[in-house]
Amino acid sequence: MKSLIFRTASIYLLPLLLLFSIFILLRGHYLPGGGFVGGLMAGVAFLIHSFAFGLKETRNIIKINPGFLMPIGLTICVLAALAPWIVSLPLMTGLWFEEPFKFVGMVGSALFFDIGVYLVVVGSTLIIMFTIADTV
Amino acid sequence: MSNPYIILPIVFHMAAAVILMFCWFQPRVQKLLSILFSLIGLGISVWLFRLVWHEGFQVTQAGNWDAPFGISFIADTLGSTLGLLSSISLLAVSIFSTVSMREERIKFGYFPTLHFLIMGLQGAFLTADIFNLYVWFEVVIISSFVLLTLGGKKTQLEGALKYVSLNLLASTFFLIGIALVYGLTGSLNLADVAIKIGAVENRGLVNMTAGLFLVAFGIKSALFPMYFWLPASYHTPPAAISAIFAGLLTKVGVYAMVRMFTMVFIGDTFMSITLSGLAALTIISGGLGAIRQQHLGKIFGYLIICHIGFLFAGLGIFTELALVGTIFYLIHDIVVKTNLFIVAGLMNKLTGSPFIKEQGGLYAKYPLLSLLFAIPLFSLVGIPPLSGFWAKVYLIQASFETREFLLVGSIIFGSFLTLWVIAKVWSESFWKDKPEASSSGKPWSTFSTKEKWGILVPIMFLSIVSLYIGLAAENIISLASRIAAELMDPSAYINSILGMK
Amino acid sequence: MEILLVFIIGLLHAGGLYMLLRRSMFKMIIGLILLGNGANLLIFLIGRLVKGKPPVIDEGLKVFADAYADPLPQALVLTAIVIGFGLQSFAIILIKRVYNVLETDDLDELNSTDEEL
Amino acid sequence: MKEYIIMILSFLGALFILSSSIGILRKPDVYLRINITGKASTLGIGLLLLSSGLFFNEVSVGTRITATIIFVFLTISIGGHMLARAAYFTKTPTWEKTKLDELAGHYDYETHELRSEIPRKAPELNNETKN
Amino acid sequence: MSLSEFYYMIIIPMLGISVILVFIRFIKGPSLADRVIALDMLILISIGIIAVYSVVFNQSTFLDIAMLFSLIAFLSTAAYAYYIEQRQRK
Amino acid sequence: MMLLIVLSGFLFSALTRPIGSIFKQALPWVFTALPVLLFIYFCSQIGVVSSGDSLTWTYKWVPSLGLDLVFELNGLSLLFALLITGIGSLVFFYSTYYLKGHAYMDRFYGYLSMFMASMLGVVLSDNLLALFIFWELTSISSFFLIGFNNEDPKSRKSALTALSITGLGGLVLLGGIILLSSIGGTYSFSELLSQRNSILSSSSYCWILVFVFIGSFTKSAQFPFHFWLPGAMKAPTPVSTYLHSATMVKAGIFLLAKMTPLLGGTPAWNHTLMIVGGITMVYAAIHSLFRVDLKGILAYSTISALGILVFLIGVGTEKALLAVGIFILTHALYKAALFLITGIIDYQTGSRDVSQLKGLQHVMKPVAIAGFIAALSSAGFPLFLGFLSKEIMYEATFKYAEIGILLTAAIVLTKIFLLVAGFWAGISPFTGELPENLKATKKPSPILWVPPLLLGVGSVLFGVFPALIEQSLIQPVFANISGLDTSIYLALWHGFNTVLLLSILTLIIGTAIYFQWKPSEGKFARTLRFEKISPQTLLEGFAVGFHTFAGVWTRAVQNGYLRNYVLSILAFLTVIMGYRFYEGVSIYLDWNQLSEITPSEVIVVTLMVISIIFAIVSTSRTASIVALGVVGFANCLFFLFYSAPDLAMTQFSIDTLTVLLFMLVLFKLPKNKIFSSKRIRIRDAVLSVLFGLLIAILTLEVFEEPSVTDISKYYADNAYLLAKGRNVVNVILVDYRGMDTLVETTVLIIAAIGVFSLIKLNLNPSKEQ
Amino acid sequence: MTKSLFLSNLMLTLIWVLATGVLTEENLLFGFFLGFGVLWIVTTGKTDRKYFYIVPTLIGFIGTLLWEIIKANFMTVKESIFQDQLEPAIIKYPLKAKTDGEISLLANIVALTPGTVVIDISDDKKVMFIHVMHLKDKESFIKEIQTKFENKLLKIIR
Ligand code: NA
Ligand code: NA
Repeated sequence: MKSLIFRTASIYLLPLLLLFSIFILLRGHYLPGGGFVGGLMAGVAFLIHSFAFGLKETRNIIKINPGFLMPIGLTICVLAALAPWIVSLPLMTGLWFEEPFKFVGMVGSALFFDIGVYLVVVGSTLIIMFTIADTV
Repeated sequence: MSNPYIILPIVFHMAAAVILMFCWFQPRVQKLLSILFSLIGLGISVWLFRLVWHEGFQVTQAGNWDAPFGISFIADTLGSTLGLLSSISLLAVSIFSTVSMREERIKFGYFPTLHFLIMGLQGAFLTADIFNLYVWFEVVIISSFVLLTLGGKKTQLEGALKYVSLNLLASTFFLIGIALVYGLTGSLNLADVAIKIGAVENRGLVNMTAGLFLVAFGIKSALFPMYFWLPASYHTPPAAISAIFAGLLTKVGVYAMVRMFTMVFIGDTFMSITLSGLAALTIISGGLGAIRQQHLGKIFGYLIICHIGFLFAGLGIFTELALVGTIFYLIHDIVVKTNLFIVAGLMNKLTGSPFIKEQGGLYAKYPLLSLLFAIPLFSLVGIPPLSGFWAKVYLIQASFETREFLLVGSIIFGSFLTLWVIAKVWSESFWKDKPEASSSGKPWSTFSTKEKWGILVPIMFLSIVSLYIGLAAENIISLASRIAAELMDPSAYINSILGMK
Repeated sequence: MEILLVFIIGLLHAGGLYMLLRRSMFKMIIGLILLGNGANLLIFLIGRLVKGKPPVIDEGLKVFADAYADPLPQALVLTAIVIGFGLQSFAIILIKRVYNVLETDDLDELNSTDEEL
Repeated sequence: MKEYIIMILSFLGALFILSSSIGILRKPDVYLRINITGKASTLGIGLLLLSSGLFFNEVSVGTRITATIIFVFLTISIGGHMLARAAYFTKTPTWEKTKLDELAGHYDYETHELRSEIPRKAPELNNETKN
Repeated sequence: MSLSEFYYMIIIPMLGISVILVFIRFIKGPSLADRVIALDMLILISIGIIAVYSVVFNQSTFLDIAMLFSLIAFLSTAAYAYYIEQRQRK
Repeated sequence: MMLLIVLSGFLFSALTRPIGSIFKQALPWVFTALPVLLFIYFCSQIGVVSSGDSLTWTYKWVPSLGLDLVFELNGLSLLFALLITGIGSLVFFYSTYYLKGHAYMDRFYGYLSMFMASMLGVVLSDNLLALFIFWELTSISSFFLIGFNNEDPKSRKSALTALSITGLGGLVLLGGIILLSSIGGTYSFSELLSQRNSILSSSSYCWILVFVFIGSFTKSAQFPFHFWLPGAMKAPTPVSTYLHSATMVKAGIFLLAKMTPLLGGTPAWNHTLMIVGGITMVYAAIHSLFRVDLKGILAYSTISALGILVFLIGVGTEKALLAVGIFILTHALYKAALFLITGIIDYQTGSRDVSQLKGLQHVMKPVAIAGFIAALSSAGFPLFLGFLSKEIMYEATFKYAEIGILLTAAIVLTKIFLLVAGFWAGISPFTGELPENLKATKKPSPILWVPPLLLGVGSVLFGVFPALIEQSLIQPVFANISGLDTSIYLALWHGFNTVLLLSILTLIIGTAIYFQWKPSEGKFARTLRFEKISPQTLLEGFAVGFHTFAGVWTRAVQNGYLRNYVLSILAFLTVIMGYRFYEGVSIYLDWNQLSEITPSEVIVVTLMVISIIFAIVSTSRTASIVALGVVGFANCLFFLFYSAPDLAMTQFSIDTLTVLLFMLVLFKLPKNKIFSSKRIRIRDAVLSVLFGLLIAILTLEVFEEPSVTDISKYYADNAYLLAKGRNVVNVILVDYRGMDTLVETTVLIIAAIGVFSLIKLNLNPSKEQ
Repeated sequence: MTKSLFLSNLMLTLIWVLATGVLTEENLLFGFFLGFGVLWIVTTGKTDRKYFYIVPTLIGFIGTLLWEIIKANFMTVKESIFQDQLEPAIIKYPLKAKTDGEISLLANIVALTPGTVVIDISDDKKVMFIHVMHLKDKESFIKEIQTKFENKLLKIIR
């Protein structure tokens, strides 16, 4: 969009919102939030950026084809879900580090799972919205 | 018996789809990988089937939470059998796809979606949780949406519109049904629900909920008067996609219906009568549709409907004998319908037209191919001793025993219409000379060797399977009988999930 | 309050289906979305209404000290919402494509695949 | 004491919001409505957020509220600009009593170029905006 | 008068009336821009409502939702502007 | 051994290709060897069977279904097996020349041997289900045989008609068999026999009869299903010979004969068969007089003969059943001969028009001799086998209770007409002056004329020396059909009595008519006037009507209008749910369970209601989209009020994205129009509101049910302790019910793929958007 | 460039700490790495970033702004309720500010102040079009903005 103000603002908004989305992601296990909402927020952040600068520019920023974010995220999810198989437990069984990490809290398979969800949601939101925005 | 690895069929196809997505820009690699994955997937399904057959039900509780708190997965005989059949269909279709699918479609996610679809089916067959079942259903329908519209041809889009809207409607009803079941029982675990729903005093509510499920699954399995999406859409996508749809999609609806109505909503006479009536109407309506069509895909599409009626006849009668018939027919139908649509695709290609009026001369030109085609065609009709025959004996017998003469009449009538339709197809497409005016097809001789094998191998593979089903009917019957017995008495299923002795 | 919510659920269903019964593709989608909303609200209602007590365990506690809202329906609705989003966006795009290719919004003109032959 | 501050702040906040809601309903054209939304609501929401911040009186809540307020201020002003711009693009008419429209003629609706001066041969004067 | 009583008796009704007023604008339109403004305003008011409810229910986590709301409100405005701009270009 | 015998035909048929490639030109001879060998085998068993034994051979195929392959060689089956293989040998042999050089010779023999095997299966099976299987196989293989000249549309149509009728009959028969077994508890015929009484007294007996009759009548071309048979004459003549003189059409007769001891002997059985058989024989006999096409004459006379057989089974007396046994043999012999002769004439002269064919004895003496014999046997001249059978027939009817006279009259009349028809087919073409155009006719090859001559020899031989077959063949057949041990006695001379008088009368009147009555196109054309009311026309009319109905039905159901689809689904659901509601939902409302209503909630509810209505009625697309956004937004406020912050966040983001998508996508669409009339809108509204009401009530009542929350409680109790999370909703999402989430992310991925491909991939040939 | 990125990173760290509300060295470190990651994601390499010069001064400027904003709000209240005489206009405002940052900031400030909305800025960044609710006199209005905001702002920033 050819709006100077908007463009200038988006430059600052993008990192801020991404940060916020990670925040939402990490605290999901303790407070409202989680992979979904976090992922959606990240998606929205990139979307706003793309409104300001156009899709090409935003794609450059993301560096990785958002299409590949989806399988990557899903892989993380699946690995997190299947990790218990190593110790002959049913899938999705929670595996946790004994001690909590600072500011992240307890780290376990569920967290990785949520991260996977985050990536998938970012990827698919971007694919859907970008594809559409492309045709407008 | 507890076994954490029984969800391997699900996870494997998910992994397969993920890997295929990473190969997004390499159609050739995707083709090879898809065949490879389908083979391995078949191996896994065989493993699971054998495991269940020899050692009984296999259960795993996701997250290691005891049922009914977590999501339970169970491989029972029905589930593992259907899983095996899906793998068989997938193998055939993925081989067929490598030669029949246009490169563009492969570049736009055909194979990953295909494997996602199978993953969804496997999930639906293995899960023992109603809401999880819903989620698997959604995977199945969204994949089918994608496959159906892949390429975006005019007819595809038009068909998809009806397909999508009615299937979404069904999903909504399903979801509402789940909510009500949760409200009534406070549980989502199928086994737990089966136990708790009996305690609900306000039976009217249970019955109304059953009505919602009937319609939700009725739409998905193309029951009269809810099948409209099927004739509108099944003939529109490429043959490989139609084939997998024809083999599996409506069947998963049937599966869900069988599960719900043998475990949760049992002892409901009104529903049994309704199902019988709908089955009869479905058979007749599908048959009537089939005899009117000229488009090969639509003919077979209506026949799917007709035969869905057979499946539901057994459920409506609801005796063990009847369920044997239903299960046998289900097994037969998956294999044969898949094959049939592959064959239809090839016939279309060879003659250059999907309309039987414009087809012709196949027999004169390709006698051996025609004989190969005859196997699925006449298996469908159920010319004894081919696979379609056996189940009908059970169904007719069961309907006689419960004195549902309307069903006997419709089964006989439906069989007759099928026979007539297939004979007409044979007479038009194979016997008749090719009309001069019609567009010419692609002669077989111009196919490359790779293409020839890519087409023949799946057809032969499925034909052999269906011949096996027909000629070794004894084995299939014993399988179907075991499944039917398990369905009639779900206590084993319930106990293994809830971990009771 | 539940009565009002039930009324809205009924209205959402009625409205959604009414829209599905129209001839316009666009209205069809609106109908589906309304229906989806209705279903979600229904699940939510079935889980009972509890005011201002989110199912989040307070800092420092190990279990809930007092009443809390049923978390399971919430999780179900969440899943349903996300799935609904996937399906609805697909449906919306489908409509766009149909319109681009066939140049009509009138569903009555889109019946060639149903015709005999 | 704290309670009264909270009450006053939140009352003012609600009042501002209410007034801008009245404004949005009563103003005669879209630009005025945009104008009014941007003003009152920002402070209204800011005050409401501030009052709840006071209520909780925690650092973490305070920081988040500060962030939200800044964000709201920022987005509302940018949003107002974008809405107004979009409205002008779609040739949404201005109120008939608008005194002056110096923007007329500066936009090139084809290329979306906004010139600082009206070109000599203006291809199309934005006459509709006056009606 | 306790704080929550004050909120229930005065603040929430005020915000409620605001919602209604804005909603009337939303219904009336007449232009799309008007509706978007109204929607925007609705979201803003609901941020206020969230702030109020967070106090009433003593749930500070609600304030994060407020943050998300403002973000999304901005998104919708931006999208609308983007949409208008792209449409004009066609 | 027996399995091999039955299967050998299938085996040969399956191996057609390899045999063809190994033996090439000699393929027909290889195939011909098969029936010959089988015939020899069956002949060798005559002795065993006539001694009263029956050979059985069992293979358990599908035991759980009670389907065993039990092949039993008894009197009845032996007679048929001999006919099938014997006439089969001749036909196979005959075809080696008749179809010489035909492109699809291999196919032909493949079908033929498959057919032969199926027929053997039918007659040898003791298990009724197995019998049905072979029965259907005869239908299918005959479909291929009748449609052998598949380039000819008429041929295809006949094949289809034949298959339709016999196929439908077959399926009905299956119903009968299954019903029979569900009463008797077994498919084994011999075991069923022992339960005759319980079957006869069963309430389903009538239905069994109906089913079995329809099966037999369709197969044996009984009135009113007979018309497929003349149509089936489109097949090559050897096929007609085989299928329609000796084998397939006789399968129905075989079945009736086989069933007689089990189901027969009741008035329902006897009367139905007498009436249907009687009508068929007279009707078809009259028809045969009006045909000019040799094959047409033969077809109708065959139908008539089949009618006689059915009629006789219906008469059901000892004599009658004996007559059945003999007449099956007689008819097979002479009719096969006549068909073969017709084939020769057709092959040599290219014509089958009796009004044109004359004096052929000058060019084909042996054929003429065979023709004479066949015609005379058909007429029942003394010293021919036909005489024997006719005598017994007359005797049987004449002695039948009160209506004996009537029955006798009918059969005499039939016999007279059949005599004429037989003469026209077997004698007329050979007598008289050879017309100019036929002078050039070549002498047929011995391969062609030996088979009919052999058949003729048979007719004469058995006619002169009935003792040859009396004990060895006919006695066991009789025993099987009647279930009696009575000895039979075949004699050439029964002394002067009424029957002989009738016999002579038949011959005289028949011969007289033959000389007076000349079939011609004109007469044939005149019969066409009655076509309007013929069963064929009626049934075909019915079929057309049915087809039309199917069209009307299908168009009505699958009408192409999505709204109608939704409407019927919705109506169905509403009816189902409404009925169940009416049937028994106890309604109660406990106000204590409900929470109080606060003003702010009322505002949100109002907001929601208005936006829903606005989204529905608004004519502006964008307005309804944004209204939709408000609906979602209000929804989100509910979530917020009622303790679901996670939901509020998700719903809000997703709702906005959806609205966004809508906006970006749909601006190209034309303005909302109201398409439907007011009446329709009201109808839809009423239905929707009704459904909404049902859902609302259902929801409220389910809500009023005591809530069971032990699962939620478990979740809450263990969320922090075991799953290490405080936000229980999130713990459910990533742990307790993590599978849901995993799958749901997959849904998103697939949707993204779908959206991507839908937008980017366009294979429409015409124009890019 | 490196320096500015580093500063940005620090800024993000600060914001993180503010957001989480925990001020310890571990959280600072964690925030720093998080910020680093985010910056890595968002930098394309050619974006000119000077915002960290502006941000601290901006915070000082906010004080003066707040007053204007409060004024604006009370004005709105009065206006909405008593419906004053409106004299709306769109005027062309010549910019002294040059850089994107300056212009954007100014625009935002103008937007927050009484009765004004920025409609757009010309492509050559010379003029800004402002919608004014009560225009008494165009020249004095421009003057007011310049003296009240633009000059001060530029002074702070430059
Ligand atoms: Na299907
Ligand atoms: Na979820």
